[in-house]
Amino acid sequence: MSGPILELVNVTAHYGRIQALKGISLRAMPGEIVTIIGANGAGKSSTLMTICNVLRASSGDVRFEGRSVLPLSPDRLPPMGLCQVPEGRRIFPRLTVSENLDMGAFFRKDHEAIRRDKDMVYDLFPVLKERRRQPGGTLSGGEQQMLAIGRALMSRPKALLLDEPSLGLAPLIVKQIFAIIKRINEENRTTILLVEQNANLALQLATRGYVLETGKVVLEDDARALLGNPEIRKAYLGE
Amino acid sequence: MTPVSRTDSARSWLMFGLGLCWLFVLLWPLLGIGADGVLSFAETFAVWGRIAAAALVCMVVWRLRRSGSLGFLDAPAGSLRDGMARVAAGVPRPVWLIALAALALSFPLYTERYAQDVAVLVLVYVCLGLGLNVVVGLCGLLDLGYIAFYGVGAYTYALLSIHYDLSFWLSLPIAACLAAVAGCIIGYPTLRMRGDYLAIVTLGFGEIVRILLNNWMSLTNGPNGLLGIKSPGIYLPSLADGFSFEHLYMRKLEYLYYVILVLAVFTVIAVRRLNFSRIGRAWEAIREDETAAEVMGVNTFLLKLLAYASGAAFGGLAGVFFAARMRFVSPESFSFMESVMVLAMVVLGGMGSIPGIILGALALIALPEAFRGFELYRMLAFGGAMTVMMLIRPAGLIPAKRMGKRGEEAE
Amino acid sequence: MEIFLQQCINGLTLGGLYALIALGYTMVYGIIQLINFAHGEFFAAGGYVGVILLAWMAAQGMTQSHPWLCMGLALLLTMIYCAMLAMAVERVAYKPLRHSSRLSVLLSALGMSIFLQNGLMLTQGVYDKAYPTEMVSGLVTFGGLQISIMQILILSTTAVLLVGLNALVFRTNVGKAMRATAQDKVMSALVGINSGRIIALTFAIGAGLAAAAGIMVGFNYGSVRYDMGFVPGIKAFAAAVLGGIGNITGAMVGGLIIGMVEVMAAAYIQGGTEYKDVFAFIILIAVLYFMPTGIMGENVDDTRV
Amino acid sequence: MNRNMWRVLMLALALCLAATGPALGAKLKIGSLSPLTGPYAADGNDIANGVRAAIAAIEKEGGIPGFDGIELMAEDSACDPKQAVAAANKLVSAKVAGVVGAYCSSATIPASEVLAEEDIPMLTPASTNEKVTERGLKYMFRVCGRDDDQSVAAVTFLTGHLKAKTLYVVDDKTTYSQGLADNVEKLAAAKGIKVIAHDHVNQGDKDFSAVLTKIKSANPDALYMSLQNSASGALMLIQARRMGITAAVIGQDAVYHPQLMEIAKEAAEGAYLTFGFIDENTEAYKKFASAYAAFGKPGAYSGYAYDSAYVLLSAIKAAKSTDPAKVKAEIMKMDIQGASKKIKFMANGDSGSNYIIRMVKGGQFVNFWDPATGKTY
Repeated sequence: MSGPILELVNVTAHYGRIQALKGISLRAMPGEIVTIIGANGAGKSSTLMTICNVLRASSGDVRFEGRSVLPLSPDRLPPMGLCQVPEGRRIFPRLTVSENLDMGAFFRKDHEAIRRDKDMVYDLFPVLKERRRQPGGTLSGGEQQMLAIGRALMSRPKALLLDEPSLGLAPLIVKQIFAIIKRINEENRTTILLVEQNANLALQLATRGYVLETGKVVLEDDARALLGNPEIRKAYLGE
Repeated sequence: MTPVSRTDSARSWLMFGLGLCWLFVLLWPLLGIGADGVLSFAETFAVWGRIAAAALVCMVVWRLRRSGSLGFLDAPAGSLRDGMARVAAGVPRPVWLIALAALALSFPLYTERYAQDVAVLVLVYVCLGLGLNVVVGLCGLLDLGYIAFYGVGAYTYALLSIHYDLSFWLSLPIAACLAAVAGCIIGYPTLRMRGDYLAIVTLGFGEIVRILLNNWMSLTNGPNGLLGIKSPGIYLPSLADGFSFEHLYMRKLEYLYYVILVLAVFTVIAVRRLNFSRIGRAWEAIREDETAAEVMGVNTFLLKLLAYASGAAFGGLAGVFFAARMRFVSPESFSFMESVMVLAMVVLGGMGSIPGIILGALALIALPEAFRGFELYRMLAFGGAMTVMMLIRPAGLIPAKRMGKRGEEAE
Repeated sequence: MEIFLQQCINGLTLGGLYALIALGYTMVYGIIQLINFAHGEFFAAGGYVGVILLAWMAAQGMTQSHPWLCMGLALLLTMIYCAMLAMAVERVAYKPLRHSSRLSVLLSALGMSIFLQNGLMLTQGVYDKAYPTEMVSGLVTFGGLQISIMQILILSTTAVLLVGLNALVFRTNVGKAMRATAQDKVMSALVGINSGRIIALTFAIGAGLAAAAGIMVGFNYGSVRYDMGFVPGIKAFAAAVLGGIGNITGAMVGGLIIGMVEVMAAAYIQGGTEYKDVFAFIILIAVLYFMPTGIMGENVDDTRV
Repeated sequence: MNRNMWRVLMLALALCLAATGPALGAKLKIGSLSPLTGPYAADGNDIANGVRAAIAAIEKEGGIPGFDGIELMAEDSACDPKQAVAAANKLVSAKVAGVVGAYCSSATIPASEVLAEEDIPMLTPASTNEKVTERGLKYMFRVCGRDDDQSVAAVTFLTGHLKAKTLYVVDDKTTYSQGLADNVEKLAAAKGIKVIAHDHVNQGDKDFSAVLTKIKSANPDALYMSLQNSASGALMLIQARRMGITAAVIGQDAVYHPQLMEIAKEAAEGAYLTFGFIDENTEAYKKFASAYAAFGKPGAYSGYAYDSAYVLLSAIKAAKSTDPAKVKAEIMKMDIQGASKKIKFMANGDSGSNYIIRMVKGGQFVNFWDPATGKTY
């Protein structure tokens, strides 16, 4: 496939009267890891929520594999291969780990393949296998993040949107999770759109990056170039 | 209105058709199978046909609006509405109030008993609605047993009047206090509960009070009710022999109308003042976020209790008047359905909004009366109207300006 | 002792019926936090449709030849009917208000309750409708205990339905999706669950169970009436809250407790029959005072009015 | 019956629409108050239909001179004091010449106070509570019997025919049903019958198993069942018989309704009820039966409602005026055989009671025992 797998064209969105997104345009090519960085309240999570139609875009267009997804309801997207791990992970707290994973594959009917995918996820995160009968709410933060990613993988996504996977986790676990994200990307050629506050880590992982400020894209470049950009280093990398 | 795609239109017509078929399936067993097991379609088709025709008209209008074909109507209608709003805004507030007061005061002069009676009932429910509004609208505590306080007030006056011949006016503060105490008793154990657990416990208390009224024979005379309650009395200056005062019972409906009008105005003013006081703001803080309010130093325990007590007191006042007006009380008047109706007024009118609640009371009392013409269809029309009103104006007829985002689930 | 056991059976029958109705409340509450006031009406509608279907079958002469088949068929069709009714009510009166305040939906539900109740009255008349109780009659005697066949039938049907519901909710993917939707609607949409459909299904299942209760009440007590949904509705709601609203096992336990308390209070406390509802509510209040989220309630988050 | 009901409703609606249409000439307006909705709608509709039947009968006899017909305002009292008062006020505003109603004593009493303020005659076909006529209201009449008389009939039957030694009393806590049950308990105790217990159930209950299990273990000779609703009575009978309770069951006039047999079927067989003696062989009853045919089977209060309306209308006819004083004078003069009983009013507005014991036999109510003579029919 030559065109971008995911493309946002001039998307705006509102919370009530407050404009959260003021014309976002971005794209991700198949197999890419794209990161969106920015300060708190810049509109990173809103961008992801708008892609998935949880937050309705006021104008502009969101295209997945060349097709506009705006008229679709959010639950139509995972079957198309667009899946999100939202901020705060949002594990179903009173479903067991295994049931949480089942939910990731809810729309799929190929039971045999689902079982194999589940084993694959358990391979990826052995701790989930140990805890598969435990309610999701009793897991630790890192385990929940793993579960959330594992649940998303159960839908066999072509593009995976990850919102702040490092939030509130110990550095060691963050490193582990980022390694797994890279593995997912490499093994399945899954496109990854990564929203992060930890700009340093994100840019090291990504191929390209976008910088968001107050609902607008202010900079777009190769990840390496962004890492070298003095302004970025000053604003987001704490130098 | 943006032009809509053809698929959207086709889809909604499909849904419409499906809905009608669905309705037919629902109607037919009820209308088409006789007690003797004979099947018939005529009646079902008659009823269904009428509903379908009405729905079709609505659907066509709606589709035309969606597609913009009725745009030519929207513009003048919109400008008419704007114009009216401008005129309304142009008239100063005092003029409104005076006009309203004049209308309210002169009401008995140009109306018949029936209208007055309905007006009296509406005003009683205005008092009740405003009292419940303190608990539900301001403090955010869902109370499904509010009518219990109304009952406490009514029985208090009934007993005082029958056994001690105490006057209406003296009974008002006594009943209000007793109702407030009852409010605290009911409020206290529920303070730890939140949300709908609170609702069921208040419902339980409401039922307990009703069952007590129904069974405590020696005090309340049980289901037989209490008879022989006196009307409110006043002393009128009389010039018959010298100058003296004559005691008069106000049994005439006009007088009662004025009494309840005074009570209602008092309630409106009191609730308004509470609303804009420190306490009112603290209540709203509790409603919006109890934990945050507590952290900010609001004594949620005391304030919630106070909300219960003051809400109950207004209910008690209304109850006293109710007993005096009916001159008869029985437990049937204090059933769960009454609680629900009062709550409905508050929600329908717009929680926390005083004019809204007045309108809500008017709607819910006057509608069943207006629908008397439908005879047996009366309550059917009423139930349908209630749902439709909620669908059209989910935030109430006149929503309060200061209501927060609470309850509008962030999805 | 014999009398005690007898009363236990009475309590179990009543409690099982409450539990069936309470399940609908609790499932709907669990998923959209709505106290569905119209739920009692589904129960009443179930009672009516059941007797109507049986009347038709009787006219075909089927009830004589295959009474058990007829009862099963009537039960099934009635459950389907009420499921459809509930879905229609949900679509018309609740779905458009999904993003409004919860009290608005509550009121819409109340309007629907009044509407349905009067709809039943207008189409079916104000008189009670008699059930063909002669289809199941007879007593079974265990020692000194007398249990009517109908009671046994009710207890077993209730048990089957409860077990079936448990299997549905905890074993199947749809059941898991229902629980997922109840816990986080946004997230469940993000994994591809159509929450609208799941909610409609929840209403359908809850109403189906209430319909089953309606038909069994009809058989057990001999008649149905258009306003019969109201009182059991309140009781079942109390049962749902007692067990911990939103919790399916809780609703079953709560229903049984309320049924038992009522019967035992009526049987063993002086003046208990007139105050039996008071005891039921006092138990409810006491339990909630010490366990503010009910017997089996999870910690619901602080969602209020 | 189902479709019949629907037709009745349609007819009612049509009547109502006609009533709101433009008046062609001076029509005589009378009102009826009864619970058309709510738990007592069954009896309430019987009452409204009884009045309609009386109007039809009077109009068939040539109507009332000076009026272009008779118009009925059938108002819903919902058995709720608040709504009953509102409805009464509506009738007052509409200037009705008289009112037939209401059903529940708790609705009749406050409504009658409203009507009394405007001197509108009120005839109750169903409120048997003593207080209804004992408040000194000038224009309050009662066509049905009184609770105290009914309890006497029941107790006389207990001692005179059943020779009961022990009695169990159950009521469902309404003004009417409890008042009656209390009277029975008192009288029975005075007559030397041992009252084992007096239990109460709640209105709208369907499950009586708890109280019935108690009754079964107490094993009384007789069970006095004072319920407000015939369907509740049927439910209690079914459950009692299913449990194997063999005590004689005595009900009262609120349980008296064809519904009792429809629902309870063979469980109702042999149940006794106190009810006003209705002579179905009189001319008046036949007239009533033919006028009522359009409304289905007469209910317990259909006859009383018919008589009430018939008395009111004939008094207006005789007085040639709707002036309340003249109408009252005519009503007091009246001494006729009505459909339900012989009607002759006493000074306080009561018209006497003629309670007898009827029994369910072969799915029908039959006259069984007369307390006045102590003889079976």
